[in-house]
Amino acid sequence: MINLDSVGYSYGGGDLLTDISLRLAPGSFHFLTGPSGSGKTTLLKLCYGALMPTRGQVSLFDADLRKLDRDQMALMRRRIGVVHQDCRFLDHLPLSDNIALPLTVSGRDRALEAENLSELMQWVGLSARADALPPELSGGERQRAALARAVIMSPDVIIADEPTGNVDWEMSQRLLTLLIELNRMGKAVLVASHDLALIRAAKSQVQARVLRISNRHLQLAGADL
Amino acid sequence: MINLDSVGYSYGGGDLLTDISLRLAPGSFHFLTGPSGSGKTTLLKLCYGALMPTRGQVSLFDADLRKLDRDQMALMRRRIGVVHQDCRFLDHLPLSDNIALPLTVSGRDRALEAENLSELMQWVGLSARADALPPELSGGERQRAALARAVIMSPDVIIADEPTGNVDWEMSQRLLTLLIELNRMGKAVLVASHDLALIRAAKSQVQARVLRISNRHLQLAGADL
Amino acid sequence: MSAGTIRGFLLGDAQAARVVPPSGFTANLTLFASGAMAFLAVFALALSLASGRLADRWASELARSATLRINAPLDQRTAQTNAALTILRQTPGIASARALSAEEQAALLAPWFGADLPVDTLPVPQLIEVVEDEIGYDPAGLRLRLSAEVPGAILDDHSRWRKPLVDAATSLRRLALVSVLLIAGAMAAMITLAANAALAANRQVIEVLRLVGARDRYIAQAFVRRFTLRALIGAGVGMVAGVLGVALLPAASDEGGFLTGLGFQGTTWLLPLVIPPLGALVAFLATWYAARRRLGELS
Amino acid sequence: MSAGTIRGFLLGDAQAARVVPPSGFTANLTLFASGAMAFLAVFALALSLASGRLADRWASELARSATLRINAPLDQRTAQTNAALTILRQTPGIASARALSAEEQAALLAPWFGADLPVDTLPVPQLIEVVEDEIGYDPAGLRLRLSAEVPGAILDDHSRWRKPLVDAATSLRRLALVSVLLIAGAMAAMITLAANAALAANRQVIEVLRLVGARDRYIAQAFVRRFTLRALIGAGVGMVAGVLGVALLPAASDEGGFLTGLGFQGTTWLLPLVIPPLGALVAFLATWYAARRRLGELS
Ligand SMILES: Nc1ncnc2c1ncn2[C@@H]1O[C@H](COP(=O)(O)OP(=O)(O)OP(=O)(O)O)[C@@H](O)[C@H]1O
Ligand SMILES: Nc1ncnc2c1ncn2[C@@H]1O[C@H](COP(=O)(O)OP(=O)(O)OP(=O)(O)O)[C@@H](O)[C@H]1O
Ligand SMILES: [Mg+2]
Ligand SMILES: [Mg+2]
Repeated sequence: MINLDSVGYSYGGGDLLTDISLRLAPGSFHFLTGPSGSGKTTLLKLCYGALMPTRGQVSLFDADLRKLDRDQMALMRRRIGVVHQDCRFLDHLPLSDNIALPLTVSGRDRALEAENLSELMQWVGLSARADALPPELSGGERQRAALARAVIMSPDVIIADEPTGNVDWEMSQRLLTLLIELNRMGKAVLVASHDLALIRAAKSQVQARVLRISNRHLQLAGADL
Repeated sequence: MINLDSVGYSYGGGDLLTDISLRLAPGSFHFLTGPSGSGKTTLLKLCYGALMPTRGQVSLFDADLRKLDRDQMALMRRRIGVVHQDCRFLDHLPLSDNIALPLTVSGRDRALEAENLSELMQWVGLSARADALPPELSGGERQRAALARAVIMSPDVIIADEPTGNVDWEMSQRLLTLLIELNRMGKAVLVASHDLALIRAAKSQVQARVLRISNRHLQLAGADL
Repeated sequence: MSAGTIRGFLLGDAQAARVVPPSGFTANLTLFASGAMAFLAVFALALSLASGRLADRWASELARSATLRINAPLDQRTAQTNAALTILRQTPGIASARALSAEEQAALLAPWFGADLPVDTLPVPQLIEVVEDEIGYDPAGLRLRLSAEVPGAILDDHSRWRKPLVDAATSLRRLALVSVLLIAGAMAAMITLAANAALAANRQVIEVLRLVGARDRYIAQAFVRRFTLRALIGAGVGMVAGVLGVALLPAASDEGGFLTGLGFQGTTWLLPLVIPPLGALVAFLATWYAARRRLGELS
Repeated sequence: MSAGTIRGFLLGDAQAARVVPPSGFTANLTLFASGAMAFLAVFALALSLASGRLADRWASELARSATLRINAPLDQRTAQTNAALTILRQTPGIASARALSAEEQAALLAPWFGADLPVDTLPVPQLIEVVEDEIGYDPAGLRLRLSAEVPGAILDDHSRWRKPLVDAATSLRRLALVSVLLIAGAMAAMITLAANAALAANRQVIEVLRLVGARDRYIAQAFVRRFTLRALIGAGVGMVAGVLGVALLPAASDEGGFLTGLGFQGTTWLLPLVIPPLGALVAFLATWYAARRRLGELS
């Protein structure tokens, strides 16, 4: 559904990424690792169209990214659930409204999804905080909320940047289970993470490919993962 | 140097923390763990005076927190290096100016500390990014910069909230080494972290106490850590 | 903007409005700026109308300003008067000329000699009232011609001293109109800047909305509506306050008839009603422009 | 604020100034708002000065407005004139009274009868010029007394029609002064709001500075200085533009001598120079207040 074809990217200085090819097919599960500053977040942004590649071609759902206008781009975004590394929210709306925001902006009736929403909040352990404002949340609570917001629309692709950086081991297992379940429903999942233990745990439950950015190229990680 | 005496805290609802006593003596090294949302960040904020306890007493450098006016509070802050969970910077100043900010606001001559600054940036692996603006940094780079800013003044106490949540294993070892080195110089160090591997690694190098927030109380963690 | 956009804007979308933080200082700023500007605009408008009336009145008094005086022995007076009237009627720039009757002359002299003056027995000159047209005549040329043909005629255009008054009133009106334009411009600029400040302050809101797939139009609309409503309310309050202020000004009494009051008169009281919708329109365009530009900037 | 604070503020601290983001829309807003307000203030000031001069001039013309006319046979004229003068000098509210000489009367009548009028041979009444003092006299009472003692006297205070003019000019001046105050108030409010908006937008900056141990004064000063400088520059530019605008206004010619020009005259040209420092002072106080309050709010 998302295709990167010999993509290169540079923020202006030297090249950060070169000759990257990646295919996120329905039902695929990818992990992305690499040292800090190697370009993981950058690669994810290329995948969901927040950055334009300086070389190569990116296609979202068989449409060339370059040919999409802003409105089409917005519609594409609704089919991709994204968890940002620095989770951002609308600070004036309570948590439940924030998690339901993708429904709101796409004009869906929230009442119809109410059950879905409360079930999801239960799963990520935020039911008790539904009325809290985002600035009142702890770091881990924010990450869980960001993940919940990313999956509420049941998007075709889920892209998550360090979704477990601030949560404890037990909670990271719960979040992983959520992602695996969605993956089994046929969604494509791409997760950037430093947490090798989490990746190992995932590999025991699902057929996941682990990619590694090294020296500006994308490689399959070694057998130790 | 920092003393919490049967401290309790509540954000308005039920009590979040009760009857917490903690003493950060010179040369001490503490880790703080606990599930997400248990109150780790809250406890750290009580330690550096960003929150007033609802019960009990906090004293910073032998002064009662309640009796400090805002100016005295600012002076206390200069003796405590803090790494926030969500690292914030002045987005319009280059990274090197941001790391040197504590020197600037305390009126110290930056030229005298230039060598110190460049050595520190080298250690956290940010020399190449010295002129970048904070929004151009990767998640891990921000965390390292926040730690560098916290220690630049060589403060008496260092308090860090998840300083390694977004960096890879190798880099987290480097950051740990920095903290251990400062601890050996007599600074008190308090680190909140989910990363059990990191805590185990630390315990092999330094005499660290591992605390755990559980059921609103502070306990010494079990022998497995 | 399509008709659909406008309809959507007017009908509104409660959900869309909520995604933008409700208050903040830029909100107060917008309210206040449009209020203050509307208030000042009402005053400037009042001044402009009053000076316009003033200029009109002075101009119309100027229109019947010149007098021709025929100083001649009684037996030649009628002949010279007729000759002068003929010349005047031929002179370009003169709308009409009319010899005053004995009664009119007596009335004019009454302040000096009382009402019972025997005009006929005195060597009182015959007066001719000269009414200029819009273009006006050339007094020097007329005097030359009169001195040749009507030796006893003396042209007295002393009332021309009112001309500078009319000029002054006209320039006062121009000043007031310039002020109205300046105020409207200042309001537009301030609302644009306030909208931009709000958009800049809500950068995170915009990013979040983008991330979850909101269209540009959806985001822009939420801001535009809020600013338009604020400008409308602010300008409405300012306008009402301004009108009250003008109404409370001490009205110049009409007895002089020379300078009219500074307030509004008759239907011109309705004129300030135009200000709030105009302010809202300005805010709408300013915010729409600012939002589209800013949304275009943020990738 | 101590003297030390002021010195520190004036001497400045390049480092401290840098910690606040340099630009942003609130900056432009402050510049523009103070510029526009200064511009309008110059106009309002000019209007106020001009209407003040107008009121003064009209008031002084009004001062020698009344005329007493003595219609009496030639032999009684001198006696009645003297009697009238005596009464007038005793009347409260009259500053002076003076009988016009024959030449003066002839000059006044010249427009009517030409310069060669034999005043002595005509039943021309004696005229007395009456100068009111500030309080003014009571015309009805005076008329009553005159009719008893000087039967031929007729009091003609027709020039009182100028009174509404003076009233109008005075209320114009009041309006202009009110506008100046309104404009100053609007400027203060807008700068306060802009400062608050800037402080709110820079919440993160304040938090970071707090975290690294900056004192409130240090933080406040960085904002205050920036806003004060912006207001000073904005008001300076607006003032210069306003003065140029006033200078370019078509001046009402002086020949009428009735309405003076709308611009400044003589040393009043220096008056607008007060506006920029005043604007800066307003900005200084507004930002200082806003910053202290906001810093107090954020724990
Ligand atoms: N907007 C930008 N302008 C310039 N350089 C940037 C920008 N964003 C990121 N960079 C740089 O590009 C490099 C890669 O950034 P990226 O965020 O992709 O790293 P990452 O692999 O996600 O790292 P981390 O694990 O620390 O999050 C970093 O060195 C970063 O400083
Ligand atoms: N300002 C606030 N107002 C109300 N509740 C708050 C506020 N800040 C935090 N909380 C709540 O207090 C609890 C503890 O928060 P805290 O940030 O201390 O947790 P934490 O242990 O640091 O969690 P994490 O590991 O996820 O960062 C959370 O449930 C959080 O939602
Ligand atoms: Mg990253
Ligand atoms: Mg925390």
